Amino acid sequence: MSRNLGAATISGVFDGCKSADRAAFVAYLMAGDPLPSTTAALIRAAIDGGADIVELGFPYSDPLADGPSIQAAATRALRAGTTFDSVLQIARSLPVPVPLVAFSYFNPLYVRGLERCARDLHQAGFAGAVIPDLPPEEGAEAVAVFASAGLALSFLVAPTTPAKRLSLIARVSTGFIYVVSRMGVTGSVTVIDRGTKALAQRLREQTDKALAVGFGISTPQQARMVATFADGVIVGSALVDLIASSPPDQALPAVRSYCARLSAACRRGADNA
Amino acid sequence: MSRNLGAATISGVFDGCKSADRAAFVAYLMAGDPLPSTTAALIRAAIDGGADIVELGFPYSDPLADGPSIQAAATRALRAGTTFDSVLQIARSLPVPVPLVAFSYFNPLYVRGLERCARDLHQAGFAGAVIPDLPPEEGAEAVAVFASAGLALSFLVAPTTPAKRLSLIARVSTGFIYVVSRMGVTGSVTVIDRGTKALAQRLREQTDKALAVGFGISTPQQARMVATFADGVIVGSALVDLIASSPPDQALPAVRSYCARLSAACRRGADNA
Amino acid sequence: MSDADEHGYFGQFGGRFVPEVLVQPLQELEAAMHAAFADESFWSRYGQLLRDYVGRPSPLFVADRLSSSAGGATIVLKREDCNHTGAHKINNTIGQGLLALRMRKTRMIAETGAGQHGVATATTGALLGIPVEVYIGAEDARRQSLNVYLMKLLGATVRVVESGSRTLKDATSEAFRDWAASAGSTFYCIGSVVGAHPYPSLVKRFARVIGDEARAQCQERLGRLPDHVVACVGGGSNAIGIFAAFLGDSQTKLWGVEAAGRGLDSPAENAASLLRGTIGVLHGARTMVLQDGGGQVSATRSIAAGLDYPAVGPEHAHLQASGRVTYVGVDDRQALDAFSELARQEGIVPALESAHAIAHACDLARARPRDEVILVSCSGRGDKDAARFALGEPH
Amino acid sequence: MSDADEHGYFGQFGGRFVPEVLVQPLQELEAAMHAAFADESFWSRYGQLLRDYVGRPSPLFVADRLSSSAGGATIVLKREDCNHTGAHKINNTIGQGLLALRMRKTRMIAETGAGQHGVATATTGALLGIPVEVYIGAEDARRQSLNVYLMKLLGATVRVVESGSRTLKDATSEAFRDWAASAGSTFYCIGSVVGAHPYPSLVKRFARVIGDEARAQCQERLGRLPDHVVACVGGGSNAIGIFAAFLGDSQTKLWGVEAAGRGLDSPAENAASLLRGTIGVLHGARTMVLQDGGGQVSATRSIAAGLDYPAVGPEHAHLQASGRVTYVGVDDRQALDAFSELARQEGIVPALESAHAIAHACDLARARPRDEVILVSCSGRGDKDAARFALGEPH
Ligand SMILES: Cc1ncc(COP(=O)(O)O)c(C=O)c1O
Ligand SMILES: Cc1ncc(COP(=O)(O)O)c(C=O)c1O
Repeated sequence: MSRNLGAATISGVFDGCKSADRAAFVAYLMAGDPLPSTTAALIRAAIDGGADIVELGFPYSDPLADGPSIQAAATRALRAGTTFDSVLQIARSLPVPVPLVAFSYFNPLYVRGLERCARDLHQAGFAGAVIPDLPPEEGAEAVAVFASAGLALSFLVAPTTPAKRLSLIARVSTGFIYVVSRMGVTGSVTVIDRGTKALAQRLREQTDKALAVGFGISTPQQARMVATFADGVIVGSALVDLIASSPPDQALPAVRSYCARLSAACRRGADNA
Repeated sequence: MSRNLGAATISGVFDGCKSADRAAFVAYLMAGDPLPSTTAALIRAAIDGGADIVELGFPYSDPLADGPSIQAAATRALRAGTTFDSVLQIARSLPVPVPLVAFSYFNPLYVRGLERCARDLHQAGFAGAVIPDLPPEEGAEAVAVFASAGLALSFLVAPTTPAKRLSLIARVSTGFIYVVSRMGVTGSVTVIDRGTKALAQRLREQTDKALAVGFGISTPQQARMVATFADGVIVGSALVDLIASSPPDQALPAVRSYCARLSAACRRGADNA
Repeated sequence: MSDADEHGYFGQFGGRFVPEVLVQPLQELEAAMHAAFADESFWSRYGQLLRDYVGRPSPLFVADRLSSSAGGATIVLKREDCNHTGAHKINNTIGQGLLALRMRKTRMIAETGAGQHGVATATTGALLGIPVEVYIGAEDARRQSLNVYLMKLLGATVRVVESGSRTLKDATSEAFRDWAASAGSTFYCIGSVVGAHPYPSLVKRFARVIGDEARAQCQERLGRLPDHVVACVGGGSNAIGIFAAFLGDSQTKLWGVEAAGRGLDSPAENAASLLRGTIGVLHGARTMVLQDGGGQVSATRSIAAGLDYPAVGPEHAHLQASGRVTYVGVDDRQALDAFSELARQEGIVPALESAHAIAHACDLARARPRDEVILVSCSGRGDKDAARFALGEPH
Repeated sequence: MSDADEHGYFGQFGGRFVPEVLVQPLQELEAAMHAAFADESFWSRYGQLLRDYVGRPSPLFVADRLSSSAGGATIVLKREDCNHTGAHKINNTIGQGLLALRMRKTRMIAETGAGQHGVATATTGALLGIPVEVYIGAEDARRQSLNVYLMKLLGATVRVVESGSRTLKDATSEAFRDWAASAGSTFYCIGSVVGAHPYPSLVKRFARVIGDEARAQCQERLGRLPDHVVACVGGGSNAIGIFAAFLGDSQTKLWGVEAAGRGLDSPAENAASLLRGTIGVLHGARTMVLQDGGGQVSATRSIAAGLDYPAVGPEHAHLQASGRVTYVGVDDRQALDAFSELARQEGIVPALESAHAIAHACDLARARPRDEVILVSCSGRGDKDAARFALGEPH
């Protein structure tokens, strides 16, 4: 594990946040949405706003785990001609290295070949990956391949995940564990499921790895609440919607200021009650 | 039989024609077509043209034995408000008595009551009736009722009528026997069926009653041919079509001259070969 | 039992009131019918096709949810809707088709209203290799465009009738006219227990498989006979077919359901020949006819094209007169409600014709205890009607 | 035999590639499936509904006229078109519906393409009293308006999917998304032998009544097994259902027919996943997928909406790899020809899906002697397609 540079990078970010008494803020962006050429600047805006980690979505034709916002973003990105290679190109084009996590469905990885993918992601500067439709039972090969390429591979846990599988997932995940905050697909909700905290606590009994909570978080209030019990707060659909609804020339400042508010909400100090 | 005045009247006409070496010309008209008020004049025109007998059709909603010409005429007559009573009225309104034969489907007679019908027809001046959908097997009551009202009742024979039924029909018919010249329904044809002559001859072996041939005859040539072996020539659809296609003010002369040509064709002398 | 006498009469109803040209063809048909009925090989071929082609026996289904929702007696459906082509009509057309082959006829004609009999005849013609022509009123052709398409697809020639009211009665007249001219080579495959003798007896014989099966199934599955048997009545073939097996069971009450259209008391807006007709003669038989005082046949109306006919098979007129069967009316609205109700409660979309019977069965069930059994002839499926409504026809 | 291993693999195909939220629901389903399969009372209720409601056994019909017209071997049809709702799909939905009841689920969801599975699920929901929601692509909803109407009539809620290619694949994704959020109360009734383990095994178990019956019928009626078995392959359920009984009969050749659309060599204009796809993962299973080099799933096209799917059940991928089944393509034109040919020769209007199998059977028959027997799965009736064409859709 110590040889996994990507996992170390990601753990380092979570450790740093912990020391600062805050949760890490993970911003999800769809690569290529609206255009491959706009993504790098949006990533920078998120980082400027305070994102600790950027999860970069690889657009896919059949995103089973995503709600309408991210589905639509993927459709826009694919229509704009975004490919696996163009996402790699975006990552490589970032001026300074930022902690990047690839978010891709399994099929594009499988078809490209897992070894080749791991190598390419690593070379493009990714620290790790999330594959939302790959449960650990099907993930043995991916675990091995990504580890030996020096990439973290985070699996997901869900409210329904039974205890036995919680420990399996805790064991095989590297970098962080993705805690799905509710049954269903990505997309903003008004209330974060009350069970999420209990789920994180159950998981905490099994592992010291970082726990990042996602699916449905869109407001600073929600982020603040989640930050009280999780190591990381992941925001995706809300950010994707914000980009889609902003006039082109206002997307960057909008992303920056939205991320700043979310990042601030991740602080746990008394000033943030 | 001698007490059946209607049958005697009709036989008288056929006898008279026979003496004159001609076939009787029977003209069929649809009562009430196009209007109840025009029918009397059309009957007079047919008689003026030389019709020896007029068959007057009672319009019926479902004329199973009729082709499109007479169906359409019935529809026009019914739309114009023609009823059983108005046909009786037309018959009564004729200034001089002419040999009239009622042509009606069974249902209107049945619903009105056979006894009442026979009485009414007789009083209106009809000499007899043809009921195209009443075979003799179902006709026992009608035979008795019409006979006692002094009305002839003519049954039909068809090319398919087996020998046994030919003699039955010959026996029960009064006035004349209606020889259907072909399989099918009323309507003009280009060629009169070759079997018709043989059918008339088979029938002739069974009876001395007058044989009138109908269904399909429309030209003087056809009438001339039929006149060589039959006692009467019945023309219906062609006359109905002529009325339907004539401008209102020309229907009467058209009917008169058409009947004159047909009547002339019924002569059998050497002058008519 | 109430079979026709040798002249084709059921009591005072029936007979053979046809133009002379049709007498000999009807006699020929009658003789061929008797010969076929006495021939075991005819029935074995018929039975084989009913099993391997039509899919008989049709199921007997205890409609538990419908019964509960009606709130009373147990409703049991005889599922003629499961037959190939979707209605009971095929039992008849296959029988007549085999008879046509025996008689060496080279062409079949038929009339149709809802199109179900037309489709069944076209189907039978394709199966047996006999060219088919189907007469359909222009008004019905418009309402039943799916069935018109199917008939053509099955290779039949469709003749659209523009005369009269342009519905079933006119199509029937036109078929008789065709037959008058073609009987030597042509078999007229009539679609119900109507017309001149021997048609009501012929069609009945092929329809009674419905009742024979249902009676045996009731005994086997329920261990008893039904207390009530309910069927819709257009010409009356599915009703005669199911009633036939129960006529001798005096404890079993029989119900025929006529189309009350927009109301039994709206003249020319219903098709209830038995309830609102008078004795007359139509299409060769003395029977109950919707007609005016002058014997002109009335216009009719029902949402169910297959019931939209101004007369009824003569045996029904007799069963009404004798009191053995009780006839009632169900109107368009009630039939539509039953159509949706059966769909929602049991997942069975009935033909609108059959929905008339369902509606009455639910009415009967309401007032009666759960251990009474009401057997209903579900004479056909409603895809043809759904197709109309899916196209936006109001209902 | 080729049942799935304990991880849901048929050889290298199958598995369970799903978001974590769906793992537990699939495990729960798998456990319930095994329990139900081991419970005699489950099978007795299932068998009773298949008999009394669906109308099974479906007939086995020797298509003499079609065989003669094809000019060769004897074509025999397994008549799933005679089932209630008109296709083989109901065998599966009733099985899954009973399982949903056992699992005390209070809602069923389904995806549909042609609408046949949606109608079958809506029907089952009505029968068993389970509320149903059906996902259908907007493009398919337009093409299959009759079935959309029927689903609503049957009480189901129809959810029109506007995402992606707006066809079956997107409706399936949407159903999975619904289930991810609702699995506690909701049973996802999938329509073919596709999806994550245990669905391919579950659906197969309910589909195999087709082959079990057909094999017994062949032996009883023909005194022998068929030389060939032919079925169309969309997701592959009717094909697996009929093949299952014959996999062990090594003399019997098995043929799966894919939709070649406008041609096997026109990319995105066919739906031949086995013939033109590559290995991928879609809807939870590793199988053959029509996709581009980057793993994006391709658009597909077939005149038969029920075959218009870019993947195929994993067991078919395995049967192709093992060589036990030969897969071929039939294009739109050939399917349409077979659609009319079967209608005209036998009076049976097949679903366009089934017409693909008929077309290949006729091809096979042509070159072979009369005493060879070709058994074809006639998986459904064509009324839904006739309704489209009757409305004037070009074909
Ligand atoms: C399904 C169905 N039921 C009933 C009828 C009425 O006919 P009958 O009264 O002869 O059974 C029809 C006629 O088309 C029909 O299609
Ligand atoms: C009649 C019919 N046959 C075949 C299919 C294809 O499905 P499968 O390959 O699962 O049998 C469908 C799908 O809707 C169908 O409706």
